[in-house]
Amino acid sequence: MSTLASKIQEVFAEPGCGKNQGKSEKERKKGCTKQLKPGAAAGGCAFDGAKIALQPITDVAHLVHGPIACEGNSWDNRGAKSSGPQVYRTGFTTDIGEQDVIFGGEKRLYKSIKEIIEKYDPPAVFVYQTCVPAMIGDDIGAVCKAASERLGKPVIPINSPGFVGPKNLGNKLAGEALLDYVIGTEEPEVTTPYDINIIGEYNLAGELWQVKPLLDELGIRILSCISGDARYHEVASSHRARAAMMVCSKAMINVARKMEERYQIPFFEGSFYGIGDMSESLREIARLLVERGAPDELLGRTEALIAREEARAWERLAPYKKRLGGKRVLLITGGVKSWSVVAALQEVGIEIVGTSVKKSTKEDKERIKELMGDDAHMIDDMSPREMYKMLKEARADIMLSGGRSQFVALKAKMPWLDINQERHHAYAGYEGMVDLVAEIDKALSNPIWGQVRKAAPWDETTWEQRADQAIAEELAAAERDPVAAREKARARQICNCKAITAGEIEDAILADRLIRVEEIVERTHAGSGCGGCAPRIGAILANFEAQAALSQAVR
Amino acid sequence: MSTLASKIQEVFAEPGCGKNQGKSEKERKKGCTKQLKPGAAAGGCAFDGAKIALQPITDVAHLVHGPIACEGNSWDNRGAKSSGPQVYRTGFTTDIGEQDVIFGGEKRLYKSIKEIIEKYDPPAVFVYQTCVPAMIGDDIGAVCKAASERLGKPVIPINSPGFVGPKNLGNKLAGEALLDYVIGTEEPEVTTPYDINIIGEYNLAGELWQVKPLLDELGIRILSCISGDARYHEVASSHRARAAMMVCSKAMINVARKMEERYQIPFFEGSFYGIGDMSESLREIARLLVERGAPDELLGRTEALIAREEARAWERLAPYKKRLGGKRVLLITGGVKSWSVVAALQEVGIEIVGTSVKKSTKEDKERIKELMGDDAHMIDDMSPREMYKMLKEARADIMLSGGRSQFVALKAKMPWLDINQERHHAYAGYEGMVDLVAEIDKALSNPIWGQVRKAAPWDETTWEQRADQAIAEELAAAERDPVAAREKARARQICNCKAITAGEIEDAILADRLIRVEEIVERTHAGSGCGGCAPRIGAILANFEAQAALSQAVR
Amino acid sequence: MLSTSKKACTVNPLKMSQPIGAALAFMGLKGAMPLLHGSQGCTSFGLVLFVRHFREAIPLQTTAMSEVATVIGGLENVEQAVVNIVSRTKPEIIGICSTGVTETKGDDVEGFIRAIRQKHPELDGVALVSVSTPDFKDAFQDGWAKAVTRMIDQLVLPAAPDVQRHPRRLNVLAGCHLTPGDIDELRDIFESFGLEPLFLPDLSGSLDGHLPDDFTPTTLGGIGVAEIAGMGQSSWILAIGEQMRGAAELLSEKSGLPFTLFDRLTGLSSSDDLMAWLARISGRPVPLKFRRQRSQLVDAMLDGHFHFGGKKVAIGAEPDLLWAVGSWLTEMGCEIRAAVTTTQSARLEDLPSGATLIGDLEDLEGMASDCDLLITHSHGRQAAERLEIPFFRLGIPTFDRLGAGHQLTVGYRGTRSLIFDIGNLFIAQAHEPNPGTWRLPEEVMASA
Amino acid sequence: MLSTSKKACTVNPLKMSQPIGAALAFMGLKGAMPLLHGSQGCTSFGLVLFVRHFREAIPLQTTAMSEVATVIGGLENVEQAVVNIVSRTKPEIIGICSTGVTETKGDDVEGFIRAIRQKHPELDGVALVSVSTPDFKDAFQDGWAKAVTRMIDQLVLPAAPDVQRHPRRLNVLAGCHLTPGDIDELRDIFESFGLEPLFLPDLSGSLDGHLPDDFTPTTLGGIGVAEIAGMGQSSWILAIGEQMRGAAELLSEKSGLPFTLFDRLTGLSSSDDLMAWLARISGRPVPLKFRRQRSQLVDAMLDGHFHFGGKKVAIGAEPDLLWAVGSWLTEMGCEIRAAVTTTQSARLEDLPSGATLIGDLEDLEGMASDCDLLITHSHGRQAAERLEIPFFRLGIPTFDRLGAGHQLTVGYRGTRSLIFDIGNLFIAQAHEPNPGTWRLPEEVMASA
Repeated sequence: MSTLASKIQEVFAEPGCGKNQGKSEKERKKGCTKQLKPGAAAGGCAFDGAKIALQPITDVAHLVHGPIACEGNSWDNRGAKSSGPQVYRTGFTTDIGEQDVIFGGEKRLYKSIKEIIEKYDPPAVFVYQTCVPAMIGDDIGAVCKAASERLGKPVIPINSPGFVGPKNLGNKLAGEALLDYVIGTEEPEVTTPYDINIIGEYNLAGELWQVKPLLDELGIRILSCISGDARYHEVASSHRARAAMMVCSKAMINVARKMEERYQIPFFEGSFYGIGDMSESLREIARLLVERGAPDELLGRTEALIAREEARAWERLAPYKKRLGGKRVLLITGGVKSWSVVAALQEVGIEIVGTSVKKSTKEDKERIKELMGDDAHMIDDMSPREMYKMLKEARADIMLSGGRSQFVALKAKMPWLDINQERHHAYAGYEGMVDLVAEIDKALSNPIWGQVRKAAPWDETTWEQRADQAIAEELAAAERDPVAAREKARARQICNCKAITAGEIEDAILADRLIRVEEIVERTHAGSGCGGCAPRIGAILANFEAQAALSQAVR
Repeated sequence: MSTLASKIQEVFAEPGCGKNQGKSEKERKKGCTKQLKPGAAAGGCAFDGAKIALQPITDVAHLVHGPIACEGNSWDNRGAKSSGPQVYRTGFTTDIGEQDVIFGGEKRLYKSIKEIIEKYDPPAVFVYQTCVPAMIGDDIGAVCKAASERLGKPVIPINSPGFVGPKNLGNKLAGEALLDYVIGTEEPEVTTPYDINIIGEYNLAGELWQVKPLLDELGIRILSCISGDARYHEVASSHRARAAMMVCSKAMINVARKMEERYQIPFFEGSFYGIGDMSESLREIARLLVERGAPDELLGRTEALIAREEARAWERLAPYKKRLGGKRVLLITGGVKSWSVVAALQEVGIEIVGTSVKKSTKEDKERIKELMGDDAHMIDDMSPREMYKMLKEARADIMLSGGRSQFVALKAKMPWLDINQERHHAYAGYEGMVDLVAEIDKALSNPIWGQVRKAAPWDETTWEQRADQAIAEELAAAERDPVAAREKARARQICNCKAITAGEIEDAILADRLIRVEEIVERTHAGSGCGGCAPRIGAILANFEAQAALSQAVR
Repeated sequence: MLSTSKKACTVNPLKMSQPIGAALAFMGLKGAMPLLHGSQGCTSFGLVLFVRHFREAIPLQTTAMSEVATVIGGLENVEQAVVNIVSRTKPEIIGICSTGVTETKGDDVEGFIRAIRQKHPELDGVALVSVSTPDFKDAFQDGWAKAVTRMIDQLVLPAAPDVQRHPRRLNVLAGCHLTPGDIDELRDIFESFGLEPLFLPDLSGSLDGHLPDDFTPTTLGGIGVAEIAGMGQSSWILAIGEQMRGAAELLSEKSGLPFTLFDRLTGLSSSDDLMAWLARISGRPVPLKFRRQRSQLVDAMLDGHFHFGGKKVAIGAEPDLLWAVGSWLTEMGCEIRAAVTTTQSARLEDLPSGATLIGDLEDLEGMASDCDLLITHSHGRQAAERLEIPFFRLGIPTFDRLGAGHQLTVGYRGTRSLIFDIGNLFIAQAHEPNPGTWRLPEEVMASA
Repeated sequence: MLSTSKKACTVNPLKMSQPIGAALAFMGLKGAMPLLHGSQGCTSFGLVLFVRHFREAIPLQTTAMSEVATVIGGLENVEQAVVNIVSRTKPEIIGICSTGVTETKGDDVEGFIRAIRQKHPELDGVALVSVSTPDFKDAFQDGWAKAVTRMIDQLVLPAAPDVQRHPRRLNVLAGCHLTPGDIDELRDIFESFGLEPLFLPDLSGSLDGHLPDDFTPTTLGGIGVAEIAGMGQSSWILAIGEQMRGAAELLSEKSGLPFTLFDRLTGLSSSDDLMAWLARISGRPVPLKFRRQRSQLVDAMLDGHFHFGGKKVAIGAEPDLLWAVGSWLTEMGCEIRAAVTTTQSARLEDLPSGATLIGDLEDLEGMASDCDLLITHSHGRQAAERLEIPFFRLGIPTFDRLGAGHQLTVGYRGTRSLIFDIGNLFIAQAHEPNPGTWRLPEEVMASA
């Protein structure tokens, strides 16, 4: 088994991951990434994921070994901010040509590393492997080793070619590279009892800087952020931290866990999103530091700061209560972000609604979170009529989602807020929460919505009205001939991969009294392909619940 | 006689003006400004002239007392540059309304001065009188005096309403205001034997800064430039200079002469335009300073600097010789600038040609300069065919003129260079001469000329070709019926004011063997109205000369 | 609420004088020579202003009133000027605009014209239209409006009761807030509905920056005197801008036609209204290209609204331009923090703005300190520099940029291009965050 | 002279890969779904790039090749992808573009298609066009050109000898340097001559930022497969951009028509040539509006040349865009100090430039130090900041400004707007003089 393959297996078997603990060994080998479906897939590759995770190290030259597509089509389009060096925003690639494919690209790679060091003199060069050189057998590990020795600089191989899997696999492989080649290779100038690592925070839109002033005030030093606004030296000497926080879901769980294992740095999972989570994270950081020997008084100071900042935040949120009371936010997001913002949004009177779920309870919301999956690309699949119907049924006023669904939402003339990694606004910490609410308010109160939804003067009706009519007609038809309508609805294919219809799913639900999407997937195999239909399955389930509730009410 | 009227008479009688010395008293009373012709006039008014002359004083608030037209239609459109204060670029006006016209505007004027001093605290306020308040009898002198006393700042009345005459009268009235209220009212911190005044230089496009480094090097201090990049205090203490240079024709001859009279500051007339004139001006400055007691060695240093800078200039001009050799420049300019640039242009191989004069001698050029008059607005009167013919006969490659004729020249698809006060390029001193040649080169070598002169694809011919044809046809017609053509040509009205035809002028030339335009004007009265036809008279004269030359050659 | 600045001294004027507004209106007529009855400086300043804005040779003359002439009255000067202009430039029409000087004296220009006509039968073929435009009253836009009203009064032949109307002819009374490019765009729109628009005035033929085959010392292009005379026989009157209401009422009276007034044509709903009106009067469906343009505009609004929402804007312009662009900006989610204009306009009472003032650029600058954008004519450049905020040039004069005459603000396309141009200014201005962006306030730190 | 950068490492790429160029070409077809045969990342990067540039939802799919699939070959993935796309989105055509991964393995996509067709008769109504576009060869523009050539090869029906030609139909082969706005403008021009243009590809219907009445997961707008099939019956072929030569030759062969190639449509003379050609083939005079537009352009050239003359420009763009804009800039009096492009093009040998290089933005930045303007796509922003010179965004991707899809560079109007936009950048950049501007050089002072 190649190094890469074993590395991937290792990552799949990550014991730090709660999900893995419940899996059989076979399941674990299969990996936690869903299988991609040709012709129906979306989302980035493992190389993309590795680059996302490491590029925020600002003083490093990030060199992509591959044809022009991998770097040329994508460089300088991330929002990770730097407080100093800009070399991380420089696009370096070997841009291999046909000759390299035939004769191997290692020589070009070596020369490229040499040119970079001569011209830019970065503290390290990170070399990213991509599919084509992986196929032709370029050994970037060997080249990096040789370059490192001969050129006297760390040259770090990141072996995460795109075709091994999706983005989140790439995140973890990037973490492995840090663990293998970077972390622990240098020593900090000084250490303090207040040194922490923050793992999995990329400083998108400068979010780290929404949190850092609080840590500064408490005297807590970020020894290394992995990898937002980081310097190579900081990451290399991060093994001397007293504690660590792992943010942003489990993208870099392997780094946190292995650093605990190797360097005895305890860590916790936390989030900077939302007032409650932010406070909890501060508390945890303080607690871990005190556990590791920092003076007790840190705890008291932390609580005082939390109390003060929470009060300030609520005070600033208060004016929005009147404006936003009763507004409904449709949250379309995957597990990427911890949506503890929900509580804060609710506090200003915003209701969070889920896909086609009329009245969502907290439990519903939990389910929706699971339902949506990565990047929620189901939105892409929706016809505008379907989307219109969904929004209408959700009675949502605004949608929060990743950038991919932006234009679908906008074309449906729906206020929309960007919460993906290309967003321009920072939403972390107490500051970010206030900003988020302000942005929601700004989006909702923009007067263009009334204008763009108006019918053109040559149309008697808007398409929304036509959609209403079509929906009404469908309902009427269903009333006229309920059996035919029912059959038509049941015949609708829900899972395209496994060709499962709505009827089959409904039957399974009724037959086995299924109440969770996972159960349906297991029973019917719907959703076991690309997974893209999970929301649709969820919607069917929700519909059943609503009907059940309705029958109870009527009864 | 009012103060203003007597002031105007005084200016008209200015003994420093060479022309006046040859005039009868009656002629002098008439003034040296030509009478304007309704429906055929152009150019600015006396107020405009006063503002042009004084606004370059950069730290003063320039307040225009009048209706909105005077300031609102014209502010912040001059190119006089400041090395510091920007208050001179702020537009201040009383913007008088109907109520003020009925009840008088003095109160508003006083309040305006007060507001300005409170808000902007300038070292002085200059108040410009305009026509309407002059008509209703607002006494700005009295208001300024009262304001000055009560507000404790110099408030200077500039009594030069538009309707008293043209721009150049305004220049002189502005000078009178400086003499009466500003010069000699303060004292310089220190004086040196190297202190000079430069009078009549406005630092357009920063031209003073093309000259100043040379004076700096020689240790000569500009005690006051009147008024380019000046400060109020400098002008107020300018009476302590040892010598003065008066530039820019005779716009401020009264200031120079009266300062000599009152403060014994000798002056000379000089120019910064052209290599020779620049050198001559430096020599004269040095000579006057040495005469007034500066050490002799200044003369030697000045000569050394002149030698060095002339050599540097010629060296930098040399490369243009090849590119510009044989190019012909049509110079359309009045007496505003001293066109000693001619020598320098000729040095790089450029030929200077005059209006419809095929081969111009130095004498011709002198005459053309006189002919053109202020602003050369004759260009405005030309039909494009006439202009085309003129350019063609002059075989000119580029036209240098004021901004007013810009669009006429451009529409005739003729390269054009701005040499008026709105120009963006500075042409003074040795540096400026090199820049001028470079700009001519840039304009000439621009490839658009070939393109814009090409016929549109739907036209078989360009209008230039059609014009050629029409001219040829006229010639042919003249050949077929010379008598009729001759009569037609003779019947053409040259002077519209006095309704004098070409024939009458030709007859006068032949009868009395006139060789100068002035003689023709005196004899036929053509050109004694608005004076706009002087160039046309000149053209007739030139034509005669050419014919005479031709007859001689044929004989 | 529209209030007026209380200062005695105007600082950094926004306003231009009304005679040159009237003069510009005459420049939208074919073979015209505007003539300012005043001192030569009045004309010279106006000339330079227009030359620098339009980058064209500008026909504009003066009666060259001297001090003496202002005292004895200007008959002789007007006479000489008219005679000279006619003999030198052979115009179809001379538009005589009074100024402060001649209004202060009280010259009876109409009386002068009668006297001149009697004395000079050779002027019979030349229209002479005078308009009273003292500099010390009102502003540029008023001068334009008065000139247009006078043109209608003097030149339009009253429609006979049995008039044969041109079935597709549309009179368009165009306010001075429309650029030559706007007029071109509107002509294209009207013609797409099969209508034959007659613009009064029509700057698109004269000042759109095209290159004539031959020069004339008067205007070229523009609407002819004969065409104006026949406006009574059109089938519709459309007035654009509140400033045109008086002119529209008069034309309505003379022609027996009702009129429709659009107070602006910027923005989606205004453009929709125009399309609906055109479809109705022409009896034709809205052409496909406008359907696409509308949809492109809606798309641009959706893309652009992120950058407009919540932005604070300070804007200085003449009333109808302010109304058009200011209203549209609020429709895009901007907050008009401060608006300054030059003269009274009923319409402006409705502008949603923090403050709307008849005032100057000093007033505007004072209210714009925390704004994200300044919009006004080129004279705003100094204020924008001092405020260190982006600056969008709008209106006359725009002397420090190319293409002022082609700037579009009307219709779907014009609105779309405004979104791109202004939106990109906002984008270019976006501040990059830095480690100090979210620094805790001093007083908070102190309280801890 | 066109030379090639000699570095091993590309720094700050100008180039984009050819499969996404091919994919974009398919987006100019109606009911199309472009499909990249490669790893999912290939598609994801392309998708994000186009979404950010056009600000539209972009149809683009992937065969989602895994590591294992690349080893055993992609038949199954292509089959699944095609079947899935058809069942989910019902396209008229799927454009299959290979990538580096599948070209390295050597997948025989044409063979795959034959196999799939045999197995899936339900796909009979769906056109499947494949194009070989390895990432490790050529660039974006080449991918576009190859895709168009393959469309002609696969979809155009050869003209019968006795073909009945559509008398006014004009085939237009449009290079990828034309924006949707350019296509719109050209359509308007051609239609004004009474011609019926068929653009291949036609991005104007699909990516011009208009708002559809209903969404489709495939493209909307664009040229239909049936229309392409009938291109053999048109009367003329016009190719725009040197990149279209191969496609034009093939279409010429299949249709029996000669073709005319315009290597650019930017600038006065190029636009004149187009007008002359259109007048000739249509037999109609040039419409009045273009006469006015030409004269407005000439006027803009005269007004603008002061600001362009002698300016030093560095420009980075794909060959045909570089040729169009670079040639035009030299016609305006600019000096092209440095030009960088992405791939070979015969035409570029003639570009008057200090240096023309197949290279990257590091090369361009290195040569641009004393330039007055940088022109390239949005990735040039870092270089422009470091160089502290004005920056004009041109080409794909333009992700940090609105309106990229509507940027015009063709015809009289497009050239005029370029003069205004770039000229105003030059004007805004003009340096104010100060007392130190003409300070004497140190060595001169020392020598005194």
